[in-house]
Amino acid sequence: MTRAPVMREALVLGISLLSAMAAGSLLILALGESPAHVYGLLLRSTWGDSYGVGQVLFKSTPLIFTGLSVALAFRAGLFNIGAEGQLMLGGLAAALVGASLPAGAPAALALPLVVLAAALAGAVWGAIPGVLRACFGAHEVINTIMLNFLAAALVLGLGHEVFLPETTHTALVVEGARLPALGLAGSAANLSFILALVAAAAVWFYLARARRGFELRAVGLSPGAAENAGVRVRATWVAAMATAGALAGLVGCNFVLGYKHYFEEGMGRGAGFMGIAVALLGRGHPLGVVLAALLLGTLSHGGMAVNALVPKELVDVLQAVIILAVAASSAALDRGAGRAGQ
Amino acid sequence: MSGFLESLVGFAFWVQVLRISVPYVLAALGGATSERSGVIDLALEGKLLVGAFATAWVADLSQSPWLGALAGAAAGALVALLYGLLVLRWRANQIVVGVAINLLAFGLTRYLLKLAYGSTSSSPPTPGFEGGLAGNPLFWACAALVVVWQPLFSRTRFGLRLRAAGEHPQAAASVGVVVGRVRWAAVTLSGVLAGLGGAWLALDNHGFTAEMSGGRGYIALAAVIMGKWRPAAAALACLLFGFAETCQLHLQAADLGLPTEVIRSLPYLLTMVALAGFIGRSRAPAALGVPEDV
Amino acid sequence: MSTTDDAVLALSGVSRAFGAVLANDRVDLRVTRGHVHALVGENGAGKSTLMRVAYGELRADGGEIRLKGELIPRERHSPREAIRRGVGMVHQHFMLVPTLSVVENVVLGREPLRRGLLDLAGPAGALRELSRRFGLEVEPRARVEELSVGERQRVEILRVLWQGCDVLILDEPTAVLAPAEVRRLFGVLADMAASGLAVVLITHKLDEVCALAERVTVMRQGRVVDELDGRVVSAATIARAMVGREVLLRVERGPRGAPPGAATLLRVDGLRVTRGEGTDAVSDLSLVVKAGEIVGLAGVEGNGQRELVEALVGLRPQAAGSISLAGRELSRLGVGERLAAGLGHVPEDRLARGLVLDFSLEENLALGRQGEFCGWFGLDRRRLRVEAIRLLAEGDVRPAEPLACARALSGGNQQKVVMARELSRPAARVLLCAQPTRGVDIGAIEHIHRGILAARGRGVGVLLASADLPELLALSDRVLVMFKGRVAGQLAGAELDAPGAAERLGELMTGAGGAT
Amino acid sequence: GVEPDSRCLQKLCVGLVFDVGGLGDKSFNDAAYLGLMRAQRELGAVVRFIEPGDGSDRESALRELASQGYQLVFGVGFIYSDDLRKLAAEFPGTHFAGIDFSGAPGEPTPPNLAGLRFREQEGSFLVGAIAGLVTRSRVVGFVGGMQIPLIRKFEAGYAAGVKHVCPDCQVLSAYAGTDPRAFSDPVTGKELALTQYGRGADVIYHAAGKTGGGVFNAARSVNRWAIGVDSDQYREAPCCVLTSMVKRVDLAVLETVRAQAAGRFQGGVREAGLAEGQVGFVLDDNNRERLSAPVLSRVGELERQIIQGIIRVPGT
Ligand SMILES: Nc1ncnc2c1ncn2[C@@H]1O[C@H](COP(=O)(O)OP(=O)(O)OP(=O)(O)O)[C@@H](O)[C@H]1O
Ligand SMILES: Nc1ncnc2c1ncn2[C@@H]1O[C@H](COP(=O)(O)OP(=O)(O)OP(=O)(O)O)[C@@H](O)[C@H]1O
Ligand SMILES: [Mg+2]
Ligand SMILES: [Mg+2]
Repeated sequence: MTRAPVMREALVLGISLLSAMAAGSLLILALGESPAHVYGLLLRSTWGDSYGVGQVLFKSTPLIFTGLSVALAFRAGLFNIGAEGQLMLGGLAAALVGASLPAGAPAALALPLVVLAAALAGAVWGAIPGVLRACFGAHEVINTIMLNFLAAALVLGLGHEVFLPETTHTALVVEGARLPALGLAGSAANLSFILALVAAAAVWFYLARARRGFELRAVGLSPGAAENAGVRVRATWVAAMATAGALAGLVGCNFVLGYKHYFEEGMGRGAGFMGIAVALLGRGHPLGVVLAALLLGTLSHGGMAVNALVPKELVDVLQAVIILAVAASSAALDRGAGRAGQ
Repeated sequence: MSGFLESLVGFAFWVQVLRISVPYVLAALGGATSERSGVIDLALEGKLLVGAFATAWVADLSQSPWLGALAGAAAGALVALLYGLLVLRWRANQIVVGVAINLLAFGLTRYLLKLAYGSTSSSPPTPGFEGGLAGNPLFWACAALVVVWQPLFSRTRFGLRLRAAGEHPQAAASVGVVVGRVRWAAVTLSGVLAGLGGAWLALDNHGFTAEMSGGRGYIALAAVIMGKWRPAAAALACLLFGFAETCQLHLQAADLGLPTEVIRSLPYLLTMVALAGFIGRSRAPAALGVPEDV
Repeated sequence: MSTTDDAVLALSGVSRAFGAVLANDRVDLRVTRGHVHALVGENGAGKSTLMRVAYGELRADGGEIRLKGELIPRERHSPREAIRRGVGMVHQHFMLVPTLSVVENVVLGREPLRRGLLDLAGPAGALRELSRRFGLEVEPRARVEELSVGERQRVEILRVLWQGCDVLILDEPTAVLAPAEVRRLFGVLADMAASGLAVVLITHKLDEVCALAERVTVMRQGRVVDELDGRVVSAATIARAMVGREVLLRVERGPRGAPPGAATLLRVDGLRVTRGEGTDAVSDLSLVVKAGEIVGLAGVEGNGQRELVEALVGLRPQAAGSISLAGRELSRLGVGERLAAGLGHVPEDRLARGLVLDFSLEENLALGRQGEFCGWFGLDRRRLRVEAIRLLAEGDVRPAEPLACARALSGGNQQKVVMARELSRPAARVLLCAQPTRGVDIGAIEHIHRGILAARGRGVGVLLASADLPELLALSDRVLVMFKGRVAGQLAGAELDAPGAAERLGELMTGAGGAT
Repeated sequence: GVEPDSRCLQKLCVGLVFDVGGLGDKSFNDAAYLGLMRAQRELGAVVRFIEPGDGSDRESALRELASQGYQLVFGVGFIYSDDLRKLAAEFPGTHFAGIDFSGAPGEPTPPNLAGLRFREQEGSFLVGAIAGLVTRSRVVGFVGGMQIPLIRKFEAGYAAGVKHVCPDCQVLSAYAGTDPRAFSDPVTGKELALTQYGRGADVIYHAAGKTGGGVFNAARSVNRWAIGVDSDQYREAPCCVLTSMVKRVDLAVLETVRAQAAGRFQGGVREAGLAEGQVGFVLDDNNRERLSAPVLSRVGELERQIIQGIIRVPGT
């Protein structure tokens, strides 16, 4: 996955974008609009000014985290369909801890605490399917999906206790627990984006250089050989799922710590599933994940800008088409490379 | 609580269990078929949704529930065709494509709803089958399918090849079974069955509502796994889910003072507990998710 | 119908490439009725590919395939077509669906129907009949996953017989069989050839070739390099033709027996290992391995050798007993800790246990030693590269390319990578070696044997489990025979050099040795 | 980038951002849409609508409209409250209005922000009273969508209405789920309603969005009463809709645009209920014979008492 030549990756991306644009054009034409106009508007409203750029970064941040989460689990041979639930609980935990701190808590103390809370809550939720897999051989795909449902119920159940009256959000976190905005023309982009980049770098180091990362990759490719090499396979599964959960939990930073300063029911919904797309689009490589997240972030913010011309369902369709196209073209090209490269 | 126990012995309660279970059962039979042939079937949710939309649309146009159900099955098959093209022909990752197809179905049905009816929420009321459960041909079709599906696996040529394709495709191929063809058939069957499940949703509800599948495809897949990939057992697991859901409905009405969130979560908890062991470790078809190799 | 050709299977100019690898390069082969035709060559020479092309499983890139004189268009060829025309194939890796019954496996692809449903009763009867006739006992209703390797082999052959065939291709059928089973199989093959079938036999065991085959085709690097007459040719001649140089079929070794005063390294006492269902795979087993000693472990497959080795490494839990290495108790330790304590393990299943096929060679060489290459800034890639290059050269791995993907190597070279890694562990004091040369060509075998003996020379204790009796006799200082989970007997020192030692081992393996 | 819309220099430009359900929900969002379209027709306003993709789009959608020079911008749904506050401070020259704005009446807000609230509980109280008067079995039902404070408001008003006229009536209530899917699951809605009918309920009120479609289906199949919500839902099940609790979002929108056009836009949180004629229940030719004269007179009296403040309807 990682050593594949850049050219091939570019080709995959090109094919996918073209097919998504073609499908999109058909749908746009069906509505009687001009594809060129819509795409032009989409680009101008995203990368055309600093506010647009900021919004793209803001939208990409959760996708980087969930993309990394899915990619990391995937390297351990596990499918994390549960980022959706993990990020909800991460956000809620960050908000609750952040709101319960004393008002004057210094940032140096408060920030690490809330970020840790987000990661920890996600990690716990992620570790559950890991443990079920390790101890009972229960498949993590179904379990993570079930845990998404359960997380929604849990958030709402807790919500009755902790949401402010007449709202579906919690109290504000204290000043010290807030992440500053990046200052891009009032956009919502905040320091979480930098945090996401740091996370991507850390994941890269972990996978490419760290001993545990080496072991994790071995487990993902061949549990039998890894076990024979003294790697504790089950522990690695649990650790991988917990780490993936922690990464997803960090999504809370973007919304709770960097933007609204409270947790709101529905926060980050959809980012978990998009994370699968991001990981795939980014070919499991942290740098690829960042780029893919930026692409989908662009689509997500741009979709709103062109909403006057086309309904928002169109963006959902386009995203799905991109994923399908990437999945198909990367598989086809991998196969081609597999044949030629031996 | 006593009210709840009363309803438990009532006839209506069990009719409700059956009615709730029908779409699960149809989807699960499809899922079992696809998965036994070695193809993961996360796209059940999308097939249910598209099937439901097509059913409502055609039933509305033709004013015939029969044609609607037919269209639902055909639409399910169409989605399966796309799925097959991606994962069988082009060997794309089955889990990723499954999730993406669900996203696609979600967006596309809303988009089409808007095109056809100018609404993102629901279609106008459409005809359905009348006369309750006993008069519903889809229910009887579902019951009949449950009966014949197990022997289809164990006693027919197709079933034998299906199992071989899912366990050891190279072995099947080496004796002349065209694994690709078997998997195409299985995937298409799954599309038809899940499409019928969607038809049930639309007809029973007399119309299509955006996102009306409501996660039922995922539950059906969980039932397949709980049933250890055997159709009869999977159908039984669906009934269990139907039972849990019915209990949940009645428990809410009985007002136990339990938070609804807890009651609502019963089926999901049940799935996890079941997967974790009380059904024993279930072994997936060995080649599940592995693309056929030349 | 111009041909006077009596070849039932004739390939001419067949080529097949995998990417850049030309697995078959304009190969000609003629197989005639009534003979056993051997196909030999190093690992990766292209034998399996050639036969899979003939069987229609792989499409040739060029050349002609004729069955019974009739030209089969390349693009129309398929296993179905081959079976229809009387070609049967027993694959190198069993092609049986483990969860299906024997009879289901046999009929798969050509299922007889009765009233639209599968008819299994008819074929089951036919199988019983065939079993009796050819002496291939197996229960048609049993599930294949419950069968022993030998029985599975029989199922494969029964299937071909049930289908009815004129050409029978067997790809390394004896690699996993015990000597008695091999003898019985060869008896069947000889009968079949005598009754007019053509039999193609791929094998690495050259004495088998000499015993059975009338014609020998030698392949090297995708080409046919020689055609020999099996009735007169010697194993050494075949080996030379295969490898292109002289091969020592027997390695030099010092006198048998552990060096005097050698310390006991591995001590196993009262070990009990259970299978999943609770039956004992190993019961109350004790043994010792001393420094500089090679202890052979013989036994028919399924008598607990595999479980014993796995339990020693820690891959399988032990139910009772103790394992100690140089006085240190290992029972409670995990695999990683046992490796660190000085165990090395060459696993029987190199594809599933020995290698991560999608890792590069250098990463594979670091497996189990990952801790050694990790510093403050993570994996030290440069040091790893240097070490890998050294090990690949020492291990005679081809290609000696640290970044090559392990999957791309031939079986023999994959095994050399595993050997190189296990022999290179700085702390290794005892090497557990399971089936180190199974399916490996003679060139590689020579190298692997040298490696094992060199380790012995350095004072490493070796436990060598092998189904290949000549190998055990050649290398071991002592041979233990396992039967039903226990040590049924042992041969040591001069006993191993005595004529008839192999027969004696064979008796012990079947439980006829009168264990003491 | 966002360029100002040149039309807004001469004409009245009004923008509106929908709640997540989006346009075509046959309820709340559609009502707002109708109100604004009427404003376009009657007042010649330039209008623009945006459907946000997810929660974090809300603010940027409002911002987009404001920075294009729209003079009046609506956010539909309580969920917009915080975003509106923030943008009102950031764009002091633009007027904002929030439907279902959260915050107490009279609570200080920027002068360019109007919070429009409805006392749904008052309308719910009345339909509750109707249910309590119509029921023969003395069991009535309530089906909610997702269990959030807003929906509880409906439930509380309804239950109070029932109890007020029929203290020993039993109110069964149930929710369809715990995530937003609960507003679009008619299958579960139908089963919930059938369960309540099965336990003897003969009137069911729903506040469940699209899930309510299932309630009407259930009503049809057992031929009992159902009560619609937000807009007149008679046509969902002509056999069985007793009445609907209506909430005139369209009127609220239209009136705010009128005020803007006339230059008398006023900030601050306002609540409209029965007194203002912005909530109520449907009484027309379709259902007149379903509500007997004694029922109507009793309900009319209750309505007066609520308007006069004699009855205080609980909101939770
Ligand atoms: N959308 C609709 N438009 C017009 N009439 C309808 C509609 N839906 C149902 N009906 C009529 O209402 C009656 C009962 O409907 P329905 O089919 O739901 O009953 P059912 O099948 O007995 O109930 P169920 O399947 O829920 O047990 C039927 O006579 C049917 O014709
Ligand atoms: N499916 C495949 N994809 C890529 N390369 C392959 C494939 N099958 C075989 N090869 C390559 O083709 C060459 C010939 O392989 P083949 O299996 O025919 O050798 P063989 O003579 O049977 O060896 P062995 O004695 O190890 O069985 C080898 O280099 C092998 O790596
Ligand atoms: Mg009906
Ligand atoms: Mg071979």
